[in-house]
Amino acid sequence: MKKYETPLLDELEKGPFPSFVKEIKKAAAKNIMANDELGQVEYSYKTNRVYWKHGGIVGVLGYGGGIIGRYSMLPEMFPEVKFFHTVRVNQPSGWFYTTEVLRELMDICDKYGSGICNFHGSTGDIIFLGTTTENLEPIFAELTSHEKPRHLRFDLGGSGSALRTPSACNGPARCEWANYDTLEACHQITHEFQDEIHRPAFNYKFKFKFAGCACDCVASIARADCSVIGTWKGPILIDQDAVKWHEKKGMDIDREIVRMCPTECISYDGKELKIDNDECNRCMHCITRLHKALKPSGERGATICIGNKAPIVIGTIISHVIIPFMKLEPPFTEFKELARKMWDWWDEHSKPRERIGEVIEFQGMRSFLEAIGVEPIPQMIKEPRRDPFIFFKDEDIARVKEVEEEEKRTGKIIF
Amino acid sequence: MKKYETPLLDELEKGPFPSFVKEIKKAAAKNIMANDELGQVEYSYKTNRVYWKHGGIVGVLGYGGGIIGRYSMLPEMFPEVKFFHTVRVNQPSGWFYTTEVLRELMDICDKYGSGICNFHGSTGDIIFLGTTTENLEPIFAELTSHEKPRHLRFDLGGSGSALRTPSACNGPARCEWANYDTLEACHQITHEFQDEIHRPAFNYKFKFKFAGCACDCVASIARADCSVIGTWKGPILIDQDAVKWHEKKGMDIDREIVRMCPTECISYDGKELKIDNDECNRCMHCITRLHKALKPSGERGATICIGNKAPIVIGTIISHVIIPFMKLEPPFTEFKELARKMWDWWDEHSKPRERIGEVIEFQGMRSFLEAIGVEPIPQMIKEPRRDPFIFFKDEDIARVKEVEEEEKRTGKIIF
Amino acid sequence: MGFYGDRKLTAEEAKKLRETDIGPPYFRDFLPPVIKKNYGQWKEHDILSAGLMVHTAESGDKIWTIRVATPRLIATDTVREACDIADKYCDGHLRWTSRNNIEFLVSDEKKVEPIQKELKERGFLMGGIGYRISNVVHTQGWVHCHGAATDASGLVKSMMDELAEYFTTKELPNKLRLAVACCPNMCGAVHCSDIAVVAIHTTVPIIDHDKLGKICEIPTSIASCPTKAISPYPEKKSVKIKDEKCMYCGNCFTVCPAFDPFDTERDGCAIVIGGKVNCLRTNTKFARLVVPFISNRPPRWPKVVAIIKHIIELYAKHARKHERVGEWVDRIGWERFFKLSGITFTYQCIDDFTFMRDTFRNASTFKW
Amino acid sequence: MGFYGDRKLTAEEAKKLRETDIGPPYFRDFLPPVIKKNYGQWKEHDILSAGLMVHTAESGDKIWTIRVATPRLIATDTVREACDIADKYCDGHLRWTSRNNIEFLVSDEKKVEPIQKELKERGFLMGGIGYRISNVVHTQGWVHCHGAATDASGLVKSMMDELAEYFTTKELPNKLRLAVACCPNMCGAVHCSDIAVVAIHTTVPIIDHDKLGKICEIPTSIASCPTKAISPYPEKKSVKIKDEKCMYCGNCFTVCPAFDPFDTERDGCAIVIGGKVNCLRTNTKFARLVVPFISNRPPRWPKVVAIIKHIIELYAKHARKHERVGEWVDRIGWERFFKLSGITFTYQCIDDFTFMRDTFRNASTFKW
Ligand code: SRM
Ligand code: SRM
Ligand code: SRM
Ligand code: SRM
Ligand code: SF4
Ligand code: SF4
Ligand code: SF4
Ligand code: SF4
Ligand code: SF4
Ligand code: SF4
Ligand code: SF4
Ligand code: SF4
Repeated sequence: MKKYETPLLDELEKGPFPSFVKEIKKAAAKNIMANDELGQVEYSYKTNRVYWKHGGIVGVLGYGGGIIGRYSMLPEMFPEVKFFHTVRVNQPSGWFYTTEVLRELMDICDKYGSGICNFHGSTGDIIFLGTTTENLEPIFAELTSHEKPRHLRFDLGGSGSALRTPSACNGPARCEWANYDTLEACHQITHEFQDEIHRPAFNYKFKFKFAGCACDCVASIARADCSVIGTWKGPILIDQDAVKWHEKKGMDIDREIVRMCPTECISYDGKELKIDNDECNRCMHCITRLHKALKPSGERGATICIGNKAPIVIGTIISHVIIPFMKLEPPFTEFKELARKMWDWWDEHSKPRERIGEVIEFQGMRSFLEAIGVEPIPQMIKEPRRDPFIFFKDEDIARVKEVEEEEKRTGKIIF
Repeated sequence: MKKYETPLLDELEKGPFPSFVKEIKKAAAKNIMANDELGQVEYSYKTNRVYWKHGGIVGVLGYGGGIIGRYSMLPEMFPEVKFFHTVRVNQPSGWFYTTEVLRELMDICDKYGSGICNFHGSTGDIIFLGTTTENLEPIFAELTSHEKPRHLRFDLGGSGSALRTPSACNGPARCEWANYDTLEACHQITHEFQDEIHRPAFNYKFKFKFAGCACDCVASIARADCSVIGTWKGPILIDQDAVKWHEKKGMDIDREIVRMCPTECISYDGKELKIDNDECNRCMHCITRLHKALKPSGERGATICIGNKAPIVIGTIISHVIIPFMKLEPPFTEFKELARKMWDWWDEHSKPRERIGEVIEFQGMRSFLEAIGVEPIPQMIKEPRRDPFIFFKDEDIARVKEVEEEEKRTGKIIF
Repeated sequence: MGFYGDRKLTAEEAKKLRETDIGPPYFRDFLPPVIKKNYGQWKEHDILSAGLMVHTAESGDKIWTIRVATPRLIATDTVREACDIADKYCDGHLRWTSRNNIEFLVSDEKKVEPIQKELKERGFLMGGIGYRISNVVHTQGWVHCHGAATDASGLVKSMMDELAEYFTTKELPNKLRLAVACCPNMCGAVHCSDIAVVAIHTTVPIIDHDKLGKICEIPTSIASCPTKAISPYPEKKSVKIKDEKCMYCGNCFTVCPAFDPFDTERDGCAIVIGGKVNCLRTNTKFARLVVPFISNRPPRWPKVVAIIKHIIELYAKHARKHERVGEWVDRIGWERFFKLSGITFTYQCIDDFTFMRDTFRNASTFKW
Repeated sequence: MGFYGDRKLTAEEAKKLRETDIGPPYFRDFLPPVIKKNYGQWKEHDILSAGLMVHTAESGDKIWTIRVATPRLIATDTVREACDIADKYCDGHLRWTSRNNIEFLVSDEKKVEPIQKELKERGFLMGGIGYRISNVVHTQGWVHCHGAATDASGLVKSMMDELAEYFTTKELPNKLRLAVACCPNMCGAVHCSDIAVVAIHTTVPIIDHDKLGKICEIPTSIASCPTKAISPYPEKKSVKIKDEKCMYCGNCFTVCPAFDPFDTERDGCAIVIGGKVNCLRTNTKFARLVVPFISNRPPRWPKVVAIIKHIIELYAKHARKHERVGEWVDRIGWERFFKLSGITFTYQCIDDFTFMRDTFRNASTFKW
């Protein structure tokens, strides 16, 4: 195996934080692809630019996604990375593993790939970093086959203009604040939409992320076209003794809690903490800080926000409220129906490479709400429109006229 | 004179608030134009629509503005308002009058017009509401002639794609908070730019408004392309006894002042009120409420904001900071130069019917700042850009490279 | 009357007499002596009642201001009446405010009571100072403008009759600024008012193709449309409007009279709230749409008036001292405002113009 | 290795064995027994140290979590090493976090100390829990993506070496989330991070006209440009770019490889700060540009690192407890941030894309 001098990358083996260079070298010690990857990355460091190129679409039979084709621009210098595709493997909900399955995954990665992975990709997948075109089918077969008794059975994740691999915070598995079963939701929804994941039929990508509460530990609002964020409807229960406990531990309840409550609905007189639950917007600040003392109660569910996307073309969008509250319980029928309705509308109104958030902007929220059968309510917006540029449908005016007729009859104004 | 039945308008003579119908009728009693105006307005009330129409441009010789041509759509029904132009008369700074000049103005309005005025138009002018084309020159002559000894000498205001009549709050004439002489500034600047007012040569209208402090009693930031808002640079002086006086009068200093200070820079321990002047943003809240106790000190001047306009075409804009601080003292040379530079840039970069605020958006603030010779500083913005869509000029990159060279030489990072 | 008495100048005379570019008269010539003397030296002011305040100079001199409402549209004789009063009590000095009120400027304390008495007797309405409703900024309406989708003066009169006690006596948490614009050109600059009415059309303009070809330029007509609803119609040497894209702003009409957006049944008023101009405490705020459409019901627009009054009463009851309407609503949240007010939330409240993105709620944190 | 040992499957075999649409495995099969038992019944948690927390269920059961950093890019053998440890102390159970850390899930209190000891000995870095810097969300960079304007892994390593003690020990006012995106596509979704690096180009792409005609569609190429800088170039059956309109986003390249935006001298990094994802206290915030361009200086990007560290130290010193970076800066104002930090304010910080209007300051109220 060729030995590359890597003076620049060697620098990055030093220092306290774990080193990706050590990882590549560890793999390179026994894998020729990893070795040429090392060489090419060093060459990038030396010359200050990237040497991967666009390439033809590659994949496995019957799927349109899950693989990112990648080719070196310098195949003469680094022949083993002439093909260096990634395989996106759909992680289990919440990224929980047993050592058994991990070992099996690693074996496949070593056998067919470069021995390097990303744990995890930014969307959530397990990424096998680098393999050749001809290895794709074998990898796929080893991942999916149920022929032999074994632990591992994985499928590919999404890529291209498809539903992308959904992901979820660890939620009820290890967190006291989950308002719905993020993991189960993520799992069942992923299974429901296998076709949408594997066979790109959308006009652009679409992402789901499931967070159990407003902490949004899976960054759903900033990274998913559909962000499902747990919330509740009842009052916050208060254990006054525990409040004292926090105070004793050094918390300045007035500064840290009362004054930081965005709705100014908490008061504390040194004895009793009170919350005006009607005015609380459930931001979770007090609950997370007084975590031994406060907890939500009552009906549980999720707020569904739509539309996030990265900056290109029209600038970053973050998801916005579409369904203020939906119960989210297996089999998640309402949610699945919503997804289908959204996609139908999106499909009908979009051009290629337009994400759903963009299309909502282009068409206006009304068209979208009408398509999914949701009435407008003020919870959907931070504030109403400011310019007097107002569209009406004839039926809107008709409704106004009806109300006005009734007002004339009754002499009472209807607001 | 024809007598119109006005059952609908008669309704509007009732009630406690002064009635415009009474005013029209008062004029109509002796003025046939006012009488037909009454008739036409009643007809509008009856039929629910307006009956004025677009018409040819009218004006006085050598001026392109100051008159709004107006014609009735129903000249058969209301012959005396077949022509019903308005004359915009440039008010004196701060709308101060003597009874003498007012009487003379009223005489002109009666003689040539309908005997109805607007005191004042939304831009600030005295408006003679309704006259005929042939009366325009005589009105103009009576307003401007200096032939006879008399008090009145007025000129027309602006209209069309011109500088519009500037206006100012009463400022130093009757207010303790004026940071510059709004009235003098308004006066001198109006006189400086007589040509720009009377002979429309811009691509669209342009408005100045002068407010003496952040209270903005002339709504400059929301109603002028160039909003000149007084401010200061020194600390807020505190008269602690007067603070007590306010407290005794019933003010809750903590709730009403301390907690309402947007920068949280006021504290009050029941004895002494303290202000951290470095963190104060000079919002004027505390000063206006503790008006006997607090006052600004130090250098005085104004913040100059640019760009306001009404919603059409691209949506409302309110003026934004361009010059955080400018001394504003007679003869206002710096300000006048700024105005000329702005207009040159605007002229060069705009199409007809594009206000300066729109053009700043189309071109980006940089082009404008460079043209007027102002360096960018953070005071101009609420927050920096959010999308990674960044323009550079070669010189910008060159400057970065220079700094980086220096850093290499000295080993010290320059932030 | 005039310098030449009743006689109208002839064109010939006018030509000889006229002068250009003289600009407005010098305001200092019109200032009362006490103001001239204490110009820029005012120390403080006290609001003595809704219609009366006194400013005290560093020198100890004082000037009393008595403020009275006007309908803005005013007959010459009414101005003369004000002049008579000002002659009697103010040595001939008076001013108008930026909101169309008259201010009588009294230098002699002894005249303060008498002038108020006389104003009252003559039926002038004193008020508007302090934490109250002042006069309504508004525009021409059916009285004079070709573009008006409603009348302005009548609306103002109807509103203020109902709200008069907030002008003359009752206090509110802070000043409350009302405005009316009679079309989306918004000469009333209502966009930063606490509560405002903006008149709107709700039908797609009808185009007179013959007229258009004759009197308007096609590119200008096309460019006038904010939503790009207008496109060429070469067959007719005119343009056409794509109905779904038109939001009836009337700008095509402003630019070219061949467009007719008027509709006696479907012109009406929208109500926007929560704007503010100044930057005290919080920055300038835009007013936001709460009621998208109310049919014109002259002479009294009862529904418009009722809704405005309702909102003001809510504000009076719920806002904290010094909070403007927009500051109050921002604190409690728009969802809470709609609940409190019972006003129906409609699709129209959801922005669908350029800045919609920043008006959508990007958070699960709202009130039920 | 694999189910078929070392032997690679043939195409034929693969075809027989493969199955489609099976979806991911059921996560419940991978959960530790104590989690299965107490699923959804957790009561509270305690953060015991930077790398250790314990969750207690209503039942009284507990699970300890030990978190360790990874470089995300990881060799199979390192995963195996983690497996060895998990076998020894966690009954074979472990998980990854949403920020690329490994979490060892210990059910037996007695094993909590020993696993930490062993992790330390093996050189794993424990930390990232609580008010600290956790791992850096980042993307492929030169390691794998064709579009990268800088490397991501190397930048992360350089940053975190310098900031490691904020991962392992030191506390900050609140969590601090870092991210790196290697091009404006922003796969790292840096737009809502406390502090992030986004790699950018600063030259207008060069177009290979022959290639473009052959492999790309002209309308798609034109549509790809956010600023409409691309227009047809019929003479060459290609397109051209209007230089002044191009802001180097590289989207034309994403859509069509005939555009080449790369420039070894002029690719580099921008720094954005003040974003946050969650809605605690304040809504989700966008990160904002503070440093527009720093030349790539591999292997350590010293200037990028120094500026980030400088900002973090300012934050540590000035922010109130529980304030995120953006909440702190919003409270003090961006003008104050630039003054405090000494960072040069440039034209580039002033927005000139769609939403500029709402970023301009509409008030005379700012700090000197
Ligand atoms: C692998 C991954 C980065 C990583 O290192 O983790 C990635 C890699 C690529 N992304 Fe991404 N994106 C990845 C997560 C994201 C995210 C973050 C997320 O999903 O949470 C975003 C921002 C969120 C969003 O979707 O808006 C993201 C926004 C983009 C975009 C911009 C999309 C847009 O609407 O503007 C592109 C450009 C495109 O679609 O052509 C893109 C395109 C790409 C391509 C396919 C490059 C291209 O031009 O074709 C990259 C392939 C690189 C490679 O060498 O494998 N990637 N991409 C992430 C997927 C791994 C996984 O499946 O787990
Ligand atoms: C393990 C993880 C979820 C997962 O399924 O992987 C997780 C776990 C917890 N989060 Fe989180 N958060 C995790 C990513 C996030 C993210 C997403 C991200 O960083 O990209 C966010 C949003 C960040 C943002 O706003 O930019 C997030 C915002 C929070 C917050 C809100 C912090 C704040 O701004 O005030 C809390 C509340 C708290 O800290 O008390 C929280 C609280 C928690 C708690 C205390 C919840 C609990 O009771 O178990 C967990 C331990 C906290 C800790 O690490 O200090 N978690 N948390 C993620 C760990 C990532 C890592 O390796 O560091
Ligand atoms: C008279 C006045 C309303 C009033 O009753 O007070 C007025 C009346 C007209 N305005 Fe105005 N505007 C008047 C102040 C304003 C203001 C407020 C201000 O200046 O403080 C604005 C909003 C601020 C601004 O300039 O942006 C204003 C924004 C407009 C617009 C929209 C301009 C834009 O940039 O979008 C138009 C449409 C146009 O320019 O074609 C307009 C057009 C008009 C026209 C000329 C109608 C037209 O389409 O040609 C109106 C003539 C009506 C008439 O019958 O006299 N008027 N106009 C105000 C001028 C009186 C004066 O000189 O004192
Ligand atoms: C006379 C006038 C100036 C003029 O040159 O004409 C004026 C005069 C004063 N204003 Fe004003 N303001 C005048 C229009 C305005 C406007 C413009 C407008 O309404 O269109 C504003 C901005 C309104 C807005 O923000 O939407 C305005 C916002 C203020 C404020 C800030 C109120 C607040 O939001 O907290 C103060 C401070 C205060 O009230 O203590 C103020 C304070 C004052 C003081 C106390 C200043 C002083 O010491 O003399 C004056 C008497 C106040 C009063 O009426 O209660 N003045 N004031 C205007 C009277 C209009 C009227 O007839 O009612
Ligand atoms: S998002 Fe909420 S439920 Fe999910 S892990 Fe974070 S804190 Fe727990
Ligand atoms: S959850 Fe948020 S809004 Fe509700 S009481 Fe707690 S801090 Fe206040
Ligand atoms: S703007 Fe300021 S200076 Fe002018 S009148 Fe109002 S309070 Fe006085
Ligand atoms: S002027 Fe405003 S910011 Fe300054 S101390 Fe007073 S209330 Fe605070
Ligand atoms: S708002 Fe419209 S209708 Fe009213 S005066 Fe202005 S242009 Fe005319
Ligand atoms: S009314 Fe406005 S939106 Fe409709 S066509 Fe005319 S300009 Fe366009
Ligand atoms: S951010 Fe850009 S360069 Fe980096 S992985 Fe994503 S597409 Fe590739
Ligand atoms: S780099 Fe971006 S802005 Fe420049 S031409 Fe390409 S797509 Fe347009």
